[in-house]
Amino acid sequence: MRYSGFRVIAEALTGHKGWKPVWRDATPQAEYDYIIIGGGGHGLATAYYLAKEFGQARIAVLEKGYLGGGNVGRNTTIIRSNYLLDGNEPFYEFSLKLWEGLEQDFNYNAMVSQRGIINLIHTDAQRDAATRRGNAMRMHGADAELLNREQVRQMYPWLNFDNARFPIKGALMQRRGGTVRHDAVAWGYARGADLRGVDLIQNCEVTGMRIENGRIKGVETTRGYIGAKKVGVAVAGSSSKVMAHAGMRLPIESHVLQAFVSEGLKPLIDGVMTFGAGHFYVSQSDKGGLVFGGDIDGYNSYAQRGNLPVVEDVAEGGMALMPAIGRVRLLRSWGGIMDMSMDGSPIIDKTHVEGLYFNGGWCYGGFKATPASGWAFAHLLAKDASHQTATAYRFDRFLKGRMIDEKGQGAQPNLH
Amino acid sequence: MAELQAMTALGARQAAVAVVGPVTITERCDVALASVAARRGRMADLARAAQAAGVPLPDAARHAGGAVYNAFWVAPEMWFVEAPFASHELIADQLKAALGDAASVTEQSDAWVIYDLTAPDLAPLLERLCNVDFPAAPDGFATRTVIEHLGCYLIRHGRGQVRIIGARSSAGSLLHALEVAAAAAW
Amino acid sequence: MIIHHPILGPRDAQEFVYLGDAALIDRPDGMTAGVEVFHDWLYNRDNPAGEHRELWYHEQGDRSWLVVTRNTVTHEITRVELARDVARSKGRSK
Amino acid sequence: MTQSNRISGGQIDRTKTLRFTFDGIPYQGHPGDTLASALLANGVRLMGRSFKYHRPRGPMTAGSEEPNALVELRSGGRQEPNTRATVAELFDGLSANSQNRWPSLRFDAMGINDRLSTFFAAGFYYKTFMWPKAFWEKLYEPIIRRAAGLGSVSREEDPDDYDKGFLHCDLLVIGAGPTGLMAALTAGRAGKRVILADEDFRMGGRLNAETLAVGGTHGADWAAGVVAELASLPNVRLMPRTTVIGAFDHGIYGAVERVSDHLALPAAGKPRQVLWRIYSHRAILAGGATERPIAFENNDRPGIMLAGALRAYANRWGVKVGQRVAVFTNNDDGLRTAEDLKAKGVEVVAVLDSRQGDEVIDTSGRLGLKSIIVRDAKGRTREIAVEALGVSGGWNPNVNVHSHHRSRPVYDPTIAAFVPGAEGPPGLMVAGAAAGVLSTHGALRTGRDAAVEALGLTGAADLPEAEDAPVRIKALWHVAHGKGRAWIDQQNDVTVKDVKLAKQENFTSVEHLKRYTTLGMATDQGKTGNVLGLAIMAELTGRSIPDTGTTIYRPPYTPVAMGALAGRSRGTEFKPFRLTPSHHWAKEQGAVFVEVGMWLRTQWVPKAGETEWRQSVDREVLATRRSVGICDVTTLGKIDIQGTDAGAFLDRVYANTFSTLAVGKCRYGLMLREDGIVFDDGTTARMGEHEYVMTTTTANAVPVFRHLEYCRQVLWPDMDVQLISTTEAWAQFSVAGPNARKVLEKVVDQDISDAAFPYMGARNITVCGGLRARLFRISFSGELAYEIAVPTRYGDALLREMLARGAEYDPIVYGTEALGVMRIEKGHVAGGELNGQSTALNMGLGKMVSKKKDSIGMVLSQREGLVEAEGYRLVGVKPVDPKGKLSAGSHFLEKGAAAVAANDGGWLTSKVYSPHIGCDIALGYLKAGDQKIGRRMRAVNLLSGQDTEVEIVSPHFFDPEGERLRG
Repeated sequence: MRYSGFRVIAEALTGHKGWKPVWRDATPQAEYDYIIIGGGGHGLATAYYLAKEFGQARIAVLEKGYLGGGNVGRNTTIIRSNYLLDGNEPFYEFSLKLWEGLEQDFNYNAMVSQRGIINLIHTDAQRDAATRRGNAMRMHGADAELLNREQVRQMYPWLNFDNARFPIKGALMQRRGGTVRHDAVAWGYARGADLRGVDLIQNCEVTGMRIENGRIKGVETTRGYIGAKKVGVAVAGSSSKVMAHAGMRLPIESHVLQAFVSEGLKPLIDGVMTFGAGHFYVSQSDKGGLVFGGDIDGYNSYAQRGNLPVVEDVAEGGMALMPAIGRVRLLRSWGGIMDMSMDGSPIIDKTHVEGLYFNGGWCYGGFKATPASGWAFAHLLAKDASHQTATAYRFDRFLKGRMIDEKGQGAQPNLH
Repeated sequence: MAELQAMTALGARQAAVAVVGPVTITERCDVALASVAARRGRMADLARAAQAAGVPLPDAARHAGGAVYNAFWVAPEMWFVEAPFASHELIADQLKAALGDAASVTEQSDAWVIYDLTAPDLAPLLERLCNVDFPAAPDGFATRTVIEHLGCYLIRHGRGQVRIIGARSSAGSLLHALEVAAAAAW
Repeated sequence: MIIHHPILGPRDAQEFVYLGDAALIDRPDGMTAGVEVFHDWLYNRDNPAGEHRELWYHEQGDRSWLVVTRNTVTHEITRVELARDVARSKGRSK
Repeated sequence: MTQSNRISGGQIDRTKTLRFTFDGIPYQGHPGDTLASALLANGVRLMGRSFKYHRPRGPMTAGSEEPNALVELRSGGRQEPNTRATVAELFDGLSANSQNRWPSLRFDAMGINDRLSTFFAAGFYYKTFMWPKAFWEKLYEPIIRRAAGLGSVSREEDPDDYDKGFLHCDLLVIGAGPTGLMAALTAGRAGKRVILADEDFRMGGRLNAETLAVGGTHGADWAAGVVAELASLPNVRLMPRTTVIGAFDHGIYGAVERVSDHLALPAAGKPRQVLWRIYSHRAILAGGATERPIAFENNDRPGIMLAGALRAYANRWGVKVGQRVAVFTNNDDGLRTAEDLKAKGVEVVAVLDSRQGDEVIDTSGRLGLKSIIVRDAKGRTREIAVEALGVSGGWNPNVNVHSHHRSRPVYDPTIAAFVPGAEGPPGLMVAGAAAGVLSTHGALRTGRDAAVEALGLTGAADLPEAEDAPVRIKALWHVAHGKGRAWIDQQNDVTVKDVKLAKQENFTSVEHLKRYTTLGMATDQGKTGNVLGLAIMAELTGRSIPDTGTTIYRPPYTPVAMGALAGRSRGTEFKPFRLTPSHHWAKEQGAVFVEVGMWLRTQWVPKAGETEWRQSVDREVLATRRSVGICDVTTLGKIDIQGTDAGAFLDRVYANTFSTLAVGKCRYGLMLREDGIVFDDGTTARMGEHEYVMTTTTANAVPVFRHLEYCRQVLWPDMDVQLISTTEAWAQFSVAGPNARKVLEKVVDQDISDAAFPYMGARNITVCGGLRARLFRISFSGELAYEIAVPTRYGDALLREMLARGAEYDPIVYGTEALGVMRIEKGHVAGGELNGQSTALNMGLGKMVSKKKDSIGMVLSQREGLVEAEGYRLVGVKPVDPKGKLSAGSHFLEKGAAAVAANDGGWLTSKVYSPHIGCDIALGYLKAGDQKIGRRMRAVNLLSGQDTEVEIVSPHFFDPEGERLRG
C-alpha cells in the first residue's frame, strides 16, 4: 500500500477502513540467509537496505521487545554531519544525504526537518576549533558556516547575551542539520523492509549463538533455534551482552544517557542549539515540547534510568543559556543505554567468527547515523567489505593506534 | 615582612563580616593552615612526634583542638593543622621542625578562605547549601562537601557555630552563596 | 546514588568521579608487556549487566580511590573497598 | 461579580475576598480556592482548548492530574504557560489567560480542526506531506508548528529566584491523606525523623474532599488535628505544597516545594520554589489514587468531569458545577458523588450506573455541557438536560513513584486497576490507595502498618474508626455506541477510534500505541487516560490487560519548572568565579578579562588612547621583549609532591625522567595518557631531596591531580608519595624580558645573578625583607624570564612593589593575549596543540618519551598508527606576503589543490599577530610537516573565504637557539 495525501483523504472519507498493518507479524522460519539481531533503527535500516539496495532475500530481523524500542525510540531526534575527523565525516555526511531523500525512498513521512543546528562558541579557543571543524566539513562536501555573535542574536535574541557567565561569541552552523520524528524512522524502515519480504520478528530474544569451526551457524532464541548464513548484530546498548554469546569482549561500556522533554509550548526555538559552556542541547519538536539533554550520568549502567544530578546539571545549562525558560516545566525524563566506545566512534566490522558481523559503539550519536549505518552494515554483510564511508570503523583501530577521537578524551568511554 | 601589605581573599585590607538575618559570617584571616601527611609506613612516628608537639591528629571526619594547634582530618593519614597566624605565619616550617621526616608538610594558609558562621541554629542555612546531615552530625564533625559547585571543608563546632573553608580564589562567590542562602532560609 | 565509603560512611555519589572497570588496577609492566597486552588491558571490557567492580574517586571528599561493587542493572552497591587495599591484595606495590 | 455557583460549606475563608481575572474579566474568590474552583464558583466552565482539535474544555479533575484546564498564569517574565487551574492557588490580583486559541477562547479559529477531524486520524501525518519534497520545511511543517504547542513563553528572563536544598530523614512519607498522616503520626510519635510531603496546600488528601467521618469527627477535621499534632513534634517536618517528583537511587528523592506560587510576588530574598533532595532511610508512598473516566461519545465537554472532582468542588470548595447534575459510574464510589451533592442541595437529575445497564452514549453543548443522551438496559435512549456530569470509571492507584525504577505495576481485577509491582525502589513501601487499598479504614491501617514495618517499631497506635467499604466495580472502559469520537486522552485528543486504527495498523504493543497515537504524552502523562487506552487495546486484540501492560513511568511525577531544577546556577552565577591575585589591581587599571575555565584572567591591560585590542597586545609584547613584562600565572596548577619515592613516582607519570634532576633545578615535563597521547605538560622543580613542585596547565590542574592520586593509590600503592595542591596558596608571576632580573633584584633578598641562579634554577627565597617566596628561572616567552611566587595574600602587594621599584625599566603587565603571542613566537605548545589527539611525536617532542623506564603511555605511544612518518608534525606558518592573514582552524592545502578532504594537509592550531616579526604567524599540525620546512602552501579558511599563501617554517620563530633566555 502506497501512502499519499490522496490516500489519506480517500481513507478519511471511507472511515479509515482500508489501512493495512504497517508490518506483518512474521513467525520465524528454520533458516535465513541473513539474520539481523536488533529491531531498532540500525537493524531495521540494515534489513531494508539489504533487501532494497543489495538485492538480498531471506532476511529476518529479531527483536527481543517491540520494533523501534531501542535508542531509535529514545533519543533527541537530531541529525547533523558536523564531525571533524576523516574517519567520521564522510560517513555522517553520507547519512545526512540519505536522510534528505529518505521519506520519498521509503514512502513514509518521518518529518525530516532541516531547520539547522548551531554549536555556540564562548571562547576564542572554541572558535578556532569550530573553524577547524567547519573547514573539515566543507572539504568533505558538507555545509558549514561560522556565525558571529550578532548573527546568533538575530536568530535567538532572547538567549543570555547580556548577563552570561560565559558570553556567546558566535556559533558554528550547519543549516542542513535538523531533527527527524524518531519513531517514524523505525516504522518507515520496518514497513519498507516488510514490503520487501523481510521477516520482522518481535518478542524474540537471542539467547545464544551456534558457532562451529569458527563459523556462525545460527542463533538460539526465546522462540527457538534459527539458522543463518550470516548474522549481523545491531543492538547498541546491549552489544556486550549479545557479543558475549560469541565469546567476545568489546571496547565498549554501557552507560545511561538521560534526555528530557518539556510541556508543549508555542514555537520558541526553530532549530537545534548546543550550549558550548555547559552540558546542554535543545530543539523544539513539532508538537511544541523542548527536547533537550546533556551529559551521560557517567557510570556503567544497564538500568535505563538516571539520577538527579545530571537532571540538575542539564537544567543549569538550560537556564544559563535561556533565562526565559525558568517557568517552562520539564515534563518527562528518560534514560537509554549507550554503547560508549573507547574513542567515541562506532564500529562496523567483521569479527573473528566467520559470518558474524558487528555494528555498535554508537555512543550517543547513533540516531543521526541510522541510514548510513544500515547502508554500510548491509554493504558489509552483502559484500564482505566495508562501505567506502565506514572503512575506519574497525575493531583493530585501537590495537593499531588509529583512534577516531573527536573529543580527544582517550580510552575513557564516559568522557566521550 | 612588613614591607608588603596583605590583602584578604575578598580583595580588602580588613576581614569581612556579613550579617544576614540571624547569621553572622566572619572572614578569618588570622588562621594559619598547613597540611600534614604521614610518610609511607611512618604513622606511628608521626603520631609520637605530633603528640610531643601538641598537634592533635583526630580520627577520620573529625576536628580536634589543642593548646596551640587544632587539626582536622582530610584524607587517610593526612590532616590540616590550624594555628594562630600571628604566631605561625611560618606554620609549615614550624611543623616540619616538630615532625621531622615522618611527615610531608605543606603550607596551605593562603590556599583558602575561612568563614566562621554563627547563629542560634545553622541547620536552616546549611540544608540549603550542602548535603551534610548537619542536625545529626556531632560537634567536632569535619568533612569536605560541595557548596554551589565549590569544594569546601565544613567543620561543626556547634549547632550554631560552623567553619567553612573554601578555595581562596572563589572567596567572593562562596560568600555570595552563603549570603543569598541565609536570606532565603529565614 | 550513595556510596558507603569504608572510612566516611554514606556519601553522595555526586562527590565522586567515575573511572571504570576495576580491572584497570591490573596494569601490565611497561618494561615487559608489549602493545597487545596493553591494548587488551586498556581497551577491552567485560561490561557486565550485573555485578561490576569499578573505580570511583572521592574528589569532593577525602581523595580516596575506591573499588565499588555495584550492580549495573539495579545500581545496588554491595561492597566498597579502598582501591589501595585492593591493589595491594593483587600484589601491586611500587 | 457574583459567585453564582458558590454553595455552602467548604474549606475556604469566606471572610476574605480575593480578586482575580481570567482573559481580562474580573472575578472574585476566597482564600482556599484554586483558580479552577473560583472560576467554577463564578459559573465559568470553559477554561481551555485541546491540543489537536482545539475542542472547548473545562476542568476534568480537581487535582494535579488535570489534562484540560491549562492556562497562562501571570505575565511578562513571570508568564507561566500550561498551568493547571485545578492546582493554581488563588491569590489577590491573580491574572490568568487562556491559551492555544485564537482569537478568543470562545471562538477559536483552529476549532476548524475539529470539523475536519476525520482527516486528522492518528498518525495521518506519517502518510502524507511528502511531496513536493521541499514543501515539508517550507510549508507543511511551519503550519503544523504554529498550530501546535500549548502555552507560550514570554522570552523575558524569569525574575524570580530558585533554591536547592538537602534534607535527611528516617522516613519520608509521600502524600498527606489518611494513609500518609497515619504513617507520619506513627513514626513521629516514635521519635523518628519524619518528612511528610504533600503536593496540595492543605494536607488531608481526599479527606478534605469527602464527607467521611474519621474517629467520629469529620475527616477533614481529623486531618487538621493530626497535622497540628505533627506540627508540634520537633522531629517531624511538614512540607505542604511539596511534590515528590521522583525516586532515585539509594533512597534519594527529589521534591519541589512551591514556596511563593500562592503569593503575588515572592517575599524579599525568598525563592519562588525550592528543589529538595531528600535522603531517606525509608519511604512510604501514600500518594493516593486517581479517578479515571469512561470513554463515550463527546465525553469531553466543559461540565463533564470526574465524579470525585465534582464531589471535591462541592465539599472542599463549596462549588456546584451546574444547576442540574448527573452522575455516570461503574462503581460504588461514583454513587457517593450523587449523595454528597444531594446533601448539598444540588439537583441530581440522574444517576446512571453501568452495572444496572445505564450508560451515557452522547452529549451536547458546544462550549459547555447542555445535555446527555442516556441508554438503559433495555436499549431505550433519552436526553437529559444537565450542566454537569460526574463520571467514575474507578480509581487508579498512583503507582508512579514506585515505578520510577522501572518496576511494572500488576493488574488487580478486584479493583480493576494496576497496583504497585513487587520490585520497587529499595526502601520504598506503598500504602493506602496507592497500594490499591481504597477504603478510609484501609488507608489508616496500611499507613500505620507501613510505618511500623519500615522503621521496625514495636507496638502500634490504635486506629480511629472509619468506613471500610469494599470496592464494588464492574470494569467499563468505553461505551460501545455509534460512530462519534469518545475521548481517552483529552489533552492530546486521542479517541477510541485512534486506538482502533492503531490496532488495525498493527501498532498493538502498548509502546507502539502510545507513540503512534500520542496517548499519554500530554502534560498529564496519561494519569487519567492511559489505563483506558491499554484496556481498550486489550479488548481489541483479545489479550488480557496484564498481558497488554503499561508504558514506563518516568520522573517527574508532575511537571517541574526548569528554574527549580537549576536553582541559583544561572546568569553570571552559572558557575563560581575564580579570581587571580592580581585581579583587583587589574580591575583598577581597566583591564579586560577573559574566562579561562572558572578563572577570570587578565586578557590585556589597555592604556589611555588605545582603541583597538591589538594596540594593547602589541605594546605589551614589544615592551616585554624590549625591557620587561609581568604576567599573573597563578592559574597554572601547582602540586606539591613529597616522599622518599617522589622522584621514582615522577619517572612513572612523566614520559621523561625526573629522578635525576638536581635539587634546586627544574625541568620541562611531558605527561602522557595511557593511550600514548599527550595529557599535559609543565615545569616541575626539585625543591629538596624528597620534595618536588609540579606545574600543570590551567585547564588540567584538577584532572592531573586526580590522575596522580590514581597512580599513587591504585597503580603503585606502596610508593612513599604525598600529594597536595598548592595552586591557590601561591600568587605566581612571570617576569620576562631582558630586564627581568633587574626588576627582580629590586625585590628579591638573595643573589640571583646568572651565576648564582642559572637557567632552570628553582629556589626558596625571600622578598622585600624576609617574606618567604619561591623563584623559578623558566621561560614561556623565550625571554630571560622567571616565575616568582609569594603567599597569595601578598600577591597584589608584590605586583605593585615590582612595578614601583622597577619603574626605571618601565615594566608593564601583560595578559593572556600577549602571553599567547610570545609563546607562539617561541613555538611552545598550549591549548590548541594539547588537544587530546596529539602525541609527543606530533609536537616534535618524540625524543622526550624515554623507553628506558616504564611510564604511563610509553608502550601504547609506539603503536603503528601513532609513529607514522607521514603523521602530523608541529610546524610554524608565515604568510608569504607579510600582509597576508591567517586564521586558526584554517587547513593546509598545496598550491593549486582543490579544497577537498583528499588534499587536506592539516590545520593551523593557533594564530597570532607577531609585532616582533611584523605579520600573522601560526602554529599548525601538518602531515609530514618536519619534511616540509621551507615549502610554500596555502592556509585556507573556507568559512571566511580566506586563502593565504604561506611558508612552512620551524615552530621556533623567535630566538631559536635560546640565547635570550639563558642571558
